[in-house]
Amino acid sequence: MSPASVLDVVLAAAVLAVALVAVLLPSRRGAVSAFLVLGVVLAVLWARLDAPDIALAEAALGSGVAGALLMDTLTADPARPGRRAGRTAVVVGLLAGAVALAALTVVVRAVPDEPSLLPAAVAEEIHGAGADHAVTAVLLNFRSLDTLLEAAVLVFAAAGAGALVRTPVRAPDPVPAPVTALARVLLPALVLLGTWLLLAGTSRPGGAFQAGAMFAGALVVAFVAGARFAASQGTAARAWTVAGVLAFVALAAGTAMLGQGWLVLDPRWAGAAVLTVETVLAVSIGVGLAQVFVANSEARRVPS
Amino acid sequence: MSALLLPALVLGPLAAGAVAAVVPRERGRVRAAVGLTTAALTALACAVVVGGVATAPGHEVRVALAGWEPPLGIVLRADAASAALLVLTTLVGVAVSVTVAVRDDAGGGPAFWPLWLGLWAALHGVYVTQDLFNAYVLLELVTVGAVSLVALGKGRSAGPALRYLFVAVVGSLLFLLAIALVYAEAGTLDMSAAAGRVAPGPLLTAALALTLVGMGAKMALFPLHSWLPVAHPAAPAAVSAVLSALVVKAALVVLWRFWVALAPAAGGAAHVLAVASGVAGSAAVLWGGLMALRQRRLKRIVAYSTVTQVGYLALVLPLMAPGGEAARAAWSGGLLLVVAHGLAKAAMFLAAGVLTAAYGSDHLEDLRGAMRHRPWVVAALGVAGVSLAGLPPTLGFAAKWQLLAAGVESGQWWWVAALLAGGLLTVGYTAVVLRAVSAPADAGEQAPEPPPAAVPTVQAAVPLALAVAAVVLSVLAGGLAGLVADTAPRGLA
Amino acid sequence: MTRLELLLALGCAVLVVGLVAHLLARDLVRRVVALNVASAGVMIVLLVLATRGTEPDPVAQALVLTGIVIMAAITGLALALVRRVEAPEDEEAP
Amino acid sequence: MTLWVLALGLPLAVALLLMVATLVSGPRAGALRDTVCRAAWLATLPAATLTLTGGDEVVRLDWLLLGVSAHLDEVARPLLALTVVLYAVALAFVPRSGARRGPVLSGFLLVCFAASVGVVAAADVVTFYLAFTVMSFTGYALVLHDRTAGARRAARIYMVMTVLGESAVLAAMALVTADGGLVLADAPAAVAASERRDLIVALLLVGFGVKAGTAPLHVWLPLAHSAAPTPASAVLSGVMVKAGLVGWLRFLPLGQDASPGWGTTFVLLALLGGFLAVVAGLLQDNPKVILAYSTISQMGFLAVLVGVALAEPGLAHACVLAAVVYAVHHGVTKASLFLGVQVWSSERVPRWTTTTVLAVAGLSLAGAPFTSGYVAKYGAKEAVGDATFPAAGGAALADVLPWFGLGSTLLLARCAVVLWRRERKGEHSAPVRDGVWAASAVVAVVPVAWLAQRLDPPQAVPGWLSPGTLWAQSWPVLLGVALALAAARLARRRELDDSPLAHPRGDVVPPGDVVAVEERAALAVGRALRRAAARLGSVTGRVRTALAATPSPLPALSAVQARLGLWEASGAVLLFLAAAGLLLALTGGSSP
Amino acid sequence: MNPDAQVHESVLPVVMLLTSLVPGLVIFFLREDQVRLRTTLNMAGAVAKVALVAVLVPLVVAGQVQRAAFPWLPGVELVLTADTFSLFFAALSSLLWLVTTVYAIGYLEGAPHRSRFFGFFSLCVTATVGIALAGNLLTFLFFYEMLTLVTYPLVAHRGTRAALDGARTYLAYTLGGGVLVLLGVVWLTVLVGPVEFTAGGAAAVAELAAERPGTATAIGLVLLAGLGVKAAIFPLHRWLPVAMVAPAPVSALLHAVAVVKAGVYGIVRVVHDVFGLRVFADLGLLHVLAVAAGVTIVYGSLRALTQDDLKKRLAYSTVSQLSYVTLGAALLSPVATAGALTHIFHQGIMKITLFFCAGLFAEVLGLSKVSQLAGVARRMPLTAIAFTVAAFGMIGLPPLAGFVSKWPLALGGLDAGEPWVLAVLLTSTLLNAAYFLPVIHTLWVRPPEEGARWVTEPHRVRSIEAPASLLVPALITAALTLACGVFAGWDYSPWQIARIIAEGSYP
Repeated sequence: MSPASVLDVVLAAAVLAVALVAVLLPSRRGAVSAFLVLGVVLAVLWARLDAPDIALAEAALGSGVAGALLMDTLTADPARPGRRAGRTAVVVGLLAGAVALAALTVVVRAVPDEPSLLPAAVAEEIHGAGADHAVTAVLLNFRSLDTLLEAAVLVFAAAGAGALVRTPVRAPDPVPAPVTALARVLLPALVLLGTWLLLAGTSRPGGAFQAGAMFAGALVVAFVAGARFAASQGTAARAWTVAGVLAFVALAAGTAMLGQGWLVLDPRWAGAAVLTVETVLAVSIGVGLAQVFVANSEARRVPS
Repeated sequence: MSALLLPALVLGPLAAGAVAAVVPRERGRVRAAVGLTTAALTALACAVVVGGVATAPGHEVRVALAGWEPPLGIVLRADAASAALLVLTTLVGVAVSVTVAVRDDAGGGPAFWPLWLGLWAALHGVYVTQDLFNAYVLLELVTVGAVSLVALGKGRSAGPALRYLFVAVVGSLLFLLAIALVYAEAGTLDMSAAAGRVAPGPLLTAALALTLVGMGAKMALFPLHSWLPVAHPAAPAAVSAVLSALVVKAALVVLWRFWVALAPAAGGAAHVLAVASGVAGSAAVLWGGLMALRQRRLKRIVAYSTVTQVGYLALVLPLMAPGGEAARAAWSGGLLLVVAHGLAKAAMFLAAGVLTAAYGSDHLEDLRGAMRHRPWVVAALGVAGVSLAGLPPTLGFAAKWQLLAAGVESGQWWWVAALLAGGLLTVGYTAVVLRAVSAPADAGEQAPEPPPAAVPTVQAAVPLALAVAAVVLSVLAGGLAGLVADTAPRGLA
Repeated sequence: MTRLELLLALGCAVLVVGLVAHLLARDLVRRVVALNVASAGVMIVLLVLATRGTEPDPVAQALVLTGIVIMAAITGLALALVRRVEAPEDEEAP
Repeated sequence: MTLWVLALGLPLAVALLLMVATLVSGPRAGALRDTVCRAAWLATLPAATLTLTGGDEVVRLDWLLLGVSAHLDEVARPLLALTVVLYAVALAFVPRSGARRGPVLSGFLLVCFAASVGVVAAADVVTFYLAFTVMSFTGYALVLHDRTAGARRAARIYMVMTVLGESAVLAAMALVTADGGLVLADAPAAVAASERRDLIVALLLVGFGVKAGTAPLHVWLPLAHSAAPTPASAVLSGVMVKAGLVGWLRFLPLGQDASPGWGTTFVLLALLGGFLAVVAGLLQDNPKVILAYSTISQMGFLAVLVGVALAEPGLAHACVLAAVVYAVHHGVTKASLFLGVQVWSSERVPRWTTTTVLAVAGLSLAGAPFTSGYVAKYGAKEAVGDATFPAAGGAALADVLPWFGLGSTLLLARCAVVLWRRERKGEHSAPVRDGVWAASAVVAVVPVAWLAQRLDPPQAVPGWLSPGTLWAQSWPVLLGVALALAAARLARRRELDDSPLAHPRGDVVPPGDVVAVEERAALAVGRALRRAAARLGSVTGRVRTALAATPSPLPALSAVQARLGLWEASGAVLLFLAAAGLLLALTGGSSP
Repeated sequence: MNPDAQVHESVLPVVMLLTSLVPGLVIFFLREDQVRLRTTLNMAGAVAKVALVAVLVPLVVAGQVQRAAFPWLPGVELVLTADTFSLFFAALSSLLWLVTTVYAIGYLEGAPHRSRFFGFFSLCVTATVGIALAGNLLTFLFFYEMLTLVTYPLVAHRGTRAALDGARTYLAYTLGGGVLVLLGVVWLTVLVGPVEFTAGGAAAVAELAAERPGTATAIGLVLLAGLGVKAAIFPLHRWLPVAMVAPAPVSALLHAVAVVKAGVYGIVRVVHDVFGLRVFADLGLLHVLAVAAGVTIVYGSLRALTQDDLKKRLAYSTVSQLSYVTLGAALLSPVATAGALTHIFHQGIMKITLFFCAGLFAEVLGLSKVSQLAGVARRMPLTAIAFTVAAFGMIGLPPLAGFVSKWPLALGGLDAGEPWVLAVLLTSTLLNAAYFLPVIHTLWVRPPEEGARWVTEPHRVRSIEAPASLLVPALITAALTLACGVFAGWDYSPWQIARIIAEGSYP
């Protein structure tokens, strides 16, 4: 196993430092901005670990959507002072954390350095899996149930967040001109980038989630720029959020009834199936994330 | 046929939940209709699957999703244990669905249905999945569903929901780390496949420890239980029933599956962890019981009762350790207890919900006279209490009998003492409740006036139906226990 | 100290830091941030495991991708809940 | 067999009829009650035919209780005869005895009659104990009949003494049965052979002593007999007291190996009782109390015979038969004396006829020649033979016995004096019944003598005219009469008018003499028992309150829970557990 | 169970249970005003059960044992067998249930919550008959704990604060006992497998006692302690007097027949049909039990002396009388065993008569204290007679049932070489007399106090002194007391059947 190169050490140190800063800064604003920096550094780390898909997802989702959500919360007033826990609890927690970390690092040293069985297995079966890019094949064929459930998590998170909204949603009051101008530029770019990512997924890093994040970004920008349709609160919006999961389940049911079994993608039309599911999934993820963002911001609005 | 239906158990309710989410909030009736039809269909499917499990040769129904066998693909496998849990989930699920359909503020508004159906699908998934990461994703789906449902509760339910979310996610992260460690060593994510590829060592022990702590946090095992008595009472009536009866069991099932698959290979360390779980369980039994005695609010008493019963369930790990006859008895006892507790606790929380709706508050002082005006609801509370205490003729007694037999067989007297003490404490706080609701009509006091709000009769009858199910099912205990016993795990010897 | 051990240690460190901060923080938003940090830590561990072979293990990467999406969803829900906890005026609303 | 069922069943049936009649109020019931009461004595007829015609085989009724068996042997038949006669006469006397609620009295008398027949004729322990207990408890009802304050006190004392006696008898019965004495015939042998012999004999002495009025246990007798209506006291003295004797004869190891120790105790108590009773009796002024004391002294005489039987196995059989004869004699005479008191005070029978009948009865009791007493005492003296007291040296019993005669003569004189002073308010009288009473008193000597001859071996019967025996029997009577006359003249002197000794009014020595002391002792024991029980209750109460007062751990628990419930605290706990688990992974992981 | 009996698989035992279970469950759903339906259901159930017993007794005495078994958990099953001893106790329960139902219907005329009362009342008898018919330890435990549950609402029926406190103490004690029995039964079943009741003791248990005497003794002690609570043995008896807050029919049936007899029946079953007398004696437990019973006998009678409340006095008397049975069961002699078994029956009918009369005095004249009973016999002669007959029976006077069971106990004590038993019985008889005779004395002899309300208030014009439905049961059981005593020799009398059963324990 190659020794740790200087770059690795520096990168590791950077990640750790930014993480520490993110959690130790007392103010919310500081913590959130440190978190955004951490997102960037992490994307670099993922690239270093030659995981391009993850880098993209991190950039789009990890720092993108999550960052947007967090930034949005900054406008709210600071937290109410709750009952201070005793100092002993914090001290005990820190000590226990330190011990746990030490123990964990020793335990982790016992990790065997040879690869697991799965990469070889995937390599063998990739040819008929409907997608050349291994990660997409795993996501949408070999472990398709995970992806389906993951989409479901998003759907129900959106439903949950939506349920919390009390006031009827309406577009924000008049938006300053530069914002709309910027939006007019950004929107087509984001949409174009999303579709490209989606299509590239079959052969190169990319895929439904990264594309979905792009579309979510587009929608958020449109919402901020005052576009009513972007509020994505209507029945149509909810239909789109759910479309991904429903399409996947329809596919599964179809393969169960007609094909050889649940989610069994016949090599002949596996590629087409994967692509269609990915597109629907991407759009629904986009709308879903946008819904969560809007629900968050609306929850803050004071009913006039 | 049952093999075909198994994935439908997971995907069916999921799709229905999605559909319910689309239906606009104003059209509550349509959402309820979707919910009820799904409940009916799921019940049928469960029956077929459970029948399949009972008749199948190895008492198991196995489906490799997407046609890929492990280590590549994900396998859904329903064995006797899953059958028991499916039975429980169906009964409680149908009861809760009926209750909310009849009176929608018991579920906290129209948003109940999509979240509940999603949660229901996730629960089915957790019972049948064989894949570690798949279990993680399902647990997250359960958490999202449950937290959102808690947040629907009236009054200050957002705080407890948030706290529950944080605890659950922390637990899941620890479990994810454990999965990573197991994957690092075994190279596969399928539990039964991984069992053969792990060796006693720091990695496996760390994984076991992390899972125990993670799942302990999610199922509110004693030192980590503080969130439950805050979260469950805050939820709407039907939701707290689902939480205590089913959601707590999801984490438990994952822990048991993980333990049964990987603990035997871990050698001595697993024993130490099992004993730790036993100690935590016994402490939970005593702590939960004593705290329940002190509460002056009905829902908090029932919540602390859940802490007690989770303590019982944690005792199954050490009881299974010695293996052989004791392990078989412990395993079947544990599963019977899961079913018995599920039914009884759902009955208790639904009954508490009815009383709270009728009297406007769940303070024991305000419920004086409920015995006279709502006898059947109080009867449900009583019968559920008896089943929780493990007294005959209920299913709880059969479960307690098996656990005691396991304890005595393997000579672990501490857990036997905890089991017995727990039973007494349970009767203790049930008696406190029964005494509070039956107005002692001494000469001085005037007869208690009837409750202000009317409650639909169906909603009042559901708790009693569940409580009676807990009694009637004791007749089936034999079949269930026999089915479960012969698929019991070999011990940790 | 091989590259694998270093990066695994890094992952563990980030996880523990995130967890400790999350469990001890008073402010709700800082808790959400800490939770995300912790999740990132686990993702590091998983991805490092993926790099053990000649070419990266796609399954591990798929797991991490799923993890990230789930964490995003949970963060969204968490922040919505935080908003409700901290918005006192509609606390009293039914 | 049917005769037995009839003999016992009929009286019980009539008694039940009377009870039901008294419960049902209404004129018709009243009339029925009176007629039945008047004809009540007919219920004794089956028993009479039984005594005459009954064979001496053992009759068994297995379905009754634990298996009832009866048998008429040489001891049973004469006493059965005595029982039948006395109860018949007593029942006849009830309708006009002036006692209120007559029918209830005759009802209880009938039950008592059935029980007495049972006691006498029982052939196994269970039947004996059944009859003995029923007799004792109906005796309580008889004593209590008049419901006056005195009657209630007498009844209470009677009940306490009876219950104590009962438990002693129960213990004895159990011990005897355990040692194989279920069938009475072989009870004495079983008792002799058992290793708990002395305990059994002691229990028998106490148990049956209470009933037979032996010395320290006699206190209830004077009170009961005087409190009970006259027909009841006649039966009490005549028959029920003999139950104690029957008990001794059946169970004591007479004729087995000698037990001089017990023999001497019996005789000592008998003599003590016999003579002290006379002293106490003289100081009374109620004729029934005096007669009661005379019964105590006569029972002392019988106890002497039993004592001798115990001490000398050789003489045992003779003594037993002598005791039976004496018992019959005493029964008839004492009953007629008691009934005489009723006849004297409430019957219209002319004064001189009652005095002559009473005089004959008195003389017979004292043992004057040509009376049943003469036959019985002579028989007893012969039976005692040369037994001496105390066993080794000391005076021969034969010449101690006559002194009993002296005692009873003095008592009877005292009774005559007291009776004479009572005025007579005779309103009503039933000629036939008075005739029977008179006949029984006067003619008693014939059946007694006939009985003495028929026994095998026949008992020595005194030559009626031989001067030697005449003098030997009559000197105590003559001496007694002389002393009585002297005392009477002395008492008439002026200065002794108000001396309590000369004209006792029963206050120097109250009836039942030592009972006052025993009563106080019993009350003290009762109070002590209640105090002990109360203290026991309070001690357990205090222990319980102490236990309940222990501070419950709950408030402390909920305080800890509150602190532990904070987010940071539960977070710290979670971190601590995770750290502990991981440390375990490092250290314990390696062990197999 | 006599060893040579042929066993028939039959449904009769189950029908025995259903005759009270089904009416019970139906009655729960009846409205308060459906009095006639409820009464007919109650009476039908009671009569059916007595009829069934009457059918079964000759069969069983002839040696055929009816058995019904249901699989419950792997390796353990619920067994109902109707052998002689179980029939004996079932006969007692069903007979007295019939009588008490009549009494309860009269007693609760117009009272609230009657459907709830009679529902639990029938369930209680189902549990008692279940205990009687239990074929193995597990089934016995099953119904033993069920009895506790169904009797709690009966004791707390009145709903007053005192009733609830009494019921709570009752629940605490009996459940504590239940837990101990559960532990004992599980421990034994795990070590030896399911234990069937067999005459002379189960062979497997004998082996266990031989190999591991320590464990066998521990199990024995735990079982005895658990059963001792319901059998009101000395330190564990406190719930009985406290549970007297229950209405009269409940105290009559529960604390004279069902609950307390379940404990004593359990002890006899455990000592005779599980361990076997010989084994129990070798373990030294027999002596412990005998001494405990002896102490309870004296203690119960002593405490009864000081109780002025009539029902409390009767309760302490029950505590003492119950231990006669335990004492008899703990003596190594067939006579003592027969005496003990007979006393189960006789004490039941005598004590229930006393409770009926206490209920009558309370219901008709409102008197509950012994001191208030002066001269009551004039006003209520029949009740007084019934009370007197039962009281004399309790003291053990011959013609009555009490003597028929106390006499063999005394003989058994001597036969088993334990003379102190005779002393205990005598002291207890004396104490019985000391606390019963004064009551009879007060009833019959003492003139009523001038101020007594019932004297001044005009005697309501009614043919008999109390409502027939209250008086007739009391008279029936009093007559039974007399009959059981007088006709003790009859083939099917309790004494004869007890002797047949007792022989079974000495193979």
